[in-house]
Amino acid sequence: MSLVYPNGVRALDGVTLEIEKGSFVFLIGSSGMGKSSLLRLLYREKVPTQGEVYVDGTRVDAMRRSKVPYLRRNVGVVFQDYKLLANKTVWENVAFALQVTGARTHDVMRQVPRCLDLVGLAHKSRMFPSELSGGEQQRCAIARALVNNPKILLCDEPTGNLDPSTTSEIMELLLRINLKGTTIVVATHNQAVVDRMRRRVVRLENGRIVSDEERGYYFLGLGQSSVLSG
Amino acid sequence: MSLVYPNGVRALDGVTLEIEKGSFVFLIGSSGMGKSSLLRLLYREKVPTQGEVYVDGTRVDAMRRSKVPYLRRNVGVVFQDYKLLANKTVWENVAFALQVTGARTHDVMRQVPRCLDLVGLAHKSRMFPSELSGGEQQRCAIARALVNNPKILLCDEPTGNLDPSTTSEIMELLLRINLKGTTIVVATHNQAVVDRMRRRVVRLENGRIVSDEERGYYFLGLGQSSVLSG
Amino acid sequence: MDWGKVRFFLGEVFANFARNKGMQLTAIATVAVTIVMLGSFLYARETLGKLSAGLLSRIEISVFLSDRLGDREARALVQKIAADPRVAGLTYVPKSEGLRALRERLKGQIDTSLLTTNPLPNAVHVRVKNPDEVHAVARTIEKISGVATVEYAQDAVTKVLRLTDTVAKIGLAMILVLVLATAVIISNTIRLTVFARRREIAIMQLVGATNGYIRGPFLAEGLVAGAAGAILALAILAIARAELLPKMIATLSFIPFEIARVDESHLILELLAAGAAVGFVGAWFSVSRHLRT
Amino acid sequence: MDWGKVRFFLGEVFANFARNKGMQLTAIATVAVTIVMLGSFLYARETLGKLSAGLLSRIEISVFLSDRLGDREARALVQKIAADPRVAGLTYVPKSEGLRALRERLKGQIDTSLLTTNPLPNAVHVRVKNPDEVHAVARTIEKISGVATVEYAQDAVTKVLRLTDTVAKIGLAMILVLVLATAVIISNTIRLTVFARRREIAIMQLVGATNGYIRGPFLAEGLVAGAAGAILALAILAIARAELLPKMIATLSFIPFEIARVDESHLILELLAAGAAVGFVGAWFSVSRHLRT
Ligand SMILES: Nc1ncnc2c1ncn2[C@@H]1O[C@H](COP(=O)(O)OP(=O)(O)OP(=O)(O)O)[C@@H](O)[C@H]1O
Ligand SMILES: Nc1ncnc2c1ncn2[C@@H]1O[C@H](COP(=O)(O)OP(=O)(O)OP(=O)(O)O)[C@@H](O)[C@H]1O
Ligand SMILES: [Mg+2]
Ligand SMILES: [Mg+2]
Repeated sequence: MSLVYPNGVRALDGVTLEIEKGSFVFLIGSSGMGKSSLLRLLYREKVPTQGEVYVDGTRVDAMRRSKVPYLRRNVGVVFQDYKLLANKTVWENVAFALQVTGARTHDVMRQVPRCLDLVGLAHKSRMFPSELSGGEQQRCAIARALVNNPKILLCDEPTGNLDPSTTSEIMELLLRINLKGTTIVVATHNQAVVDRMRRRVVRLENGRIVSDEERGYYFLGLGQSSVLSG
Repeated sequence: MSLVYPNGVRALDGVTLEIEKGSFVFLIGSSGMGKSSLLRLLYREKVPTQGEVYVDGTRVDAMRRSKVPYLRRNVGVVFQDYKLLANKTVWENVAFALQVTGARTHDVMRQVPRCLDLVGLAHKSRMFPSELSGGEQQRCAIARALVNNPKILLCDEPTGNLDPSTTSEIMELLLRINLKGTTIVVATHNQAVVDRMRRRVVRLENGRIVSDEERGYYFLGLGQSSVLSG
Repeated sequence: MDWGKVRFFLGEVFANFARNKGMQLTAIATVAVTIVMLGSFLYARETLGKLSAGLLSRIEISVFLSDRLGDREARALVQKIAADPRVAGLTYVPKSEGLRALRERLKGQIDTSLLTTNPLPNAVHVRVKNPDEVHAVARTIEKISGVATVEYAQDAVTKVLRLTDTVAKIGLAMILVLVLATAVIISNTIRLTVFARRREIAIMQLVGATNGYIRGPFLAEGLVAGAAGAILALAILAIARAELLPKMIATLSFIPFEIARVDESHLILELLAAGAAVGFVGAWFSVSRHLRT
Repeated sequence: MDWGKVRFFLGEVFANFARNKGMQLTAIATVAVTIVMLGSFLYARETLGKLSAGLLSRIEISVFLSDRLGDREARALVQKIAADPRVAGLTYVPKSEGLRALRERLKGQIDTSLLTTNPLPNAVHVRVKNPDEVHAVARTIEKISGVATVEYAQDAVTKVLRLTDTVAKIGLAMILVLVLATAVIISNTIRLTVFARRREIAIMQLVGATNGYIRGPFLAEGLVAGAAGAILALAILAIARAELLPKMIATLSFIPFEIARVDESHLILELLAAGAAVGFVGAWFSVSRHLRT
């Protein structure tokens, strides 16, 4: 499938990709190569200009508008720019994703603190996003994506503002969630993370898939990177 | 000096730090430890609740409000959340930082393309921030911070959304600028960058400086990190 | 029923309000000002209507009885006229009294001592309930046997009626303009408050909220802002009325001021409902516009 | 002078406008509606003022001359009255003509053949320019030798004057309310548009823009939005006037309609200036509020 933005940018160009249920996939490629754009197709923020997108057996691009919210409830997304609601506290931001599904208040009261705890933000639950550091906002976004136990989790650069040890914790968390059966797609630039996890790595370049390895590294065919030891 | 946010969070607690003219300093520490807060004091987004801040010989915290813009023109800042003007194109965003200084149109027309070129965004100069990828927005923010040749450059996580090779390029760019005499402070989580550059590293933990090494690594006393090879 | 959800919804509305205080208060102030304007105009119009009705009700039909009628017959005729349901009241002026009045009227203009015989007939001065019916009543009375002539300011009545009618039409037109303006202003204001929060709406959509779910709090807020503005406006109007009305009545004491009887309860309800409804509908359309993209 | 900067500034204003089209058009519409309201009210008030002045100018003072005056002396006296600058016009009615008129008036009421001698004096009916001066003119004329009595609807004049006065006061009060409301609405609208862009303002500050520099484009936009709204409003008013006025004049043809002579050019300028000024001042305050933090 392809995606051409209204301003004529060809963000994705003839991409064909199949992601198995329950798998863990890294999406890499340098800046502006189409990683976020690819993810956007999956939760239908964008519709491909050409081609078809299937998620969980449903054709997403031809979906009726009124069905879209239900798709999105099954797809947790950690946005690259967080997209937190500025008018809601951390707690409310996370709770919101659960409340929209019609969850019972009882469940909300139990799930939200659990998720905040997982990302280490429990003590900041009453703060507004503007009162958080960059990394804390990012973790809040992660908690929100997790809270309703989605079948699919899309993470767009989920650790860009996190220190290495918090990054490890988050990646371990994702691994645990993946083991419980959630499909996870992570778009990232973090070489260390990719290299350590050794999972499927899909590499995008100018909107095309240039490689797709089952147990890949960040740099093609390298164990430890050349940049690091430059 | 200390900084207590109105909601009672003690972001900085008795920090004393001197940065020499023309030096290159990394500010590290895990998420929420006070790196951004420290930088905010330097361009007077915040005023310390206690203590004094001097920049270039001027006492910043006691500065008259009307003088603040002139301080900020000498201090280029790459914000952690970019802070691009959504209503202006890339070109206009970068040009704005120059125009506010009263620069002549002639200079604007020369400087802006040069800076966009340096960060590799020249071909996107007519796009709006919302039409850029995360990394492109970040590079736009860097270009804006550079454009008026500030004496001091504060970069808050300037490479969080950039791939390793673009990161190297940006760091090299910063190095070149530093060699021309600009003081540079970079707050970052990027272990590879810190370890490769071997510059002064100031480590913050819970608002306090816990170490300050002249040629430091990201992890105390380690050449290559333990996390990487986990 | 999950009361937690209800509490959550109300909490949502309340929190949004508190967290956008400046904006919401601005919106409420605008609504209030608009409704004060509309309200004071409606009030002025109603008052003027009553006023002109009061002035018109003073128009009299002078009925002159035939000289052949005896006193008894004359009184019977008066009874008959009084029985007409359109007649508000009448005064019987026997010829002797009429002469006295005429003398009074002409004093200084003519030498009244020259009026030695009484040239006047017996007369009845009739007031009608509804000024529109003056013509009709006059024509009915004319046909009663024993009535010699019927006189009234035919021309003046026609003119005044036409004037009142035109003024009423202009008033109605102005009110339509005002109501329309109120609606536009309030809904534009709400639209601007929604516009300032368009990013929020987009995020809510991305997190899986249905359009209905997103709309809810905005509609409630629009409703509350509209209603709050209206209540504020009504309070201002009530105070203004309490302050100004006595002064006005004092100044215009010679006019049959039925101002106190303007029925306000329905006006209050209407303005309140209008404020709330426009806020609600304005919010609906504004949010929908942002939901579509 | 760096023309690039001027171009930049104008480009800035224009681009901001284009990129916030929805919001700016909403603001302009609100301004337009508000000013249409204000304008039509001002117009209605001015028209009513002229109307009541027209009606009042028909009030006459009847001056009855002493019977001792000869025809020549009477005419001299008339000249004297006419020379008074406050007098708009007068009619001389010799006693013979007066009797004819009286006979006409009393026909049907009294047997006019009984009026054999002429009881009437020579009379002059005087119209004054300014109804306020009726009393004063009457008193002046009274003192002229040769004048027997002066009569006019003293009571009516007082009442009507008091009524006009009150109505004018109410009108003025309403206009003050409206002007205030217009100012509040327009500035609130501008405030909301600024509020929607508060993040931008904060960023500009962080990048080193002085407050004046940030304010510039916002002020220009406020000015343009206010002026554009006012122009739109004036166009609507002009169309409405062209459409409705002829109809109204036709209906009210019996009234001395001086409506056509309402001087509009100053009204237009005032409304335009008011719109632009309020937009400007509103933008000033709203931006300043955000600049302080
Ligand atoms: N909304 C948009 N409208 C137009 N062009 C867009 C839009 N979003 C992204 N693009 C363009 O599409 C291309 C791919 O963008 P995308 O966000 O997918 O990159 P990315 O791989 O996520 O990059 P990064 O690592 O920097 O986040 C870029 O060239 C970008 O400029
Ligand atoms: N505006 C604010 N109001 C209140 N508290 C704040 C505000 N900004 C930051 N904080 C708090 O101050 C502490 C330090 O924040 P700071 O942004 O300096 O962290 P940081 O070191 O930059 O972290 P990160 O690496 O995640 O960006 C955090 O606990 C944060 O929650
Ligand atoms: Mg991206
Ligand atoms: Mg930070």
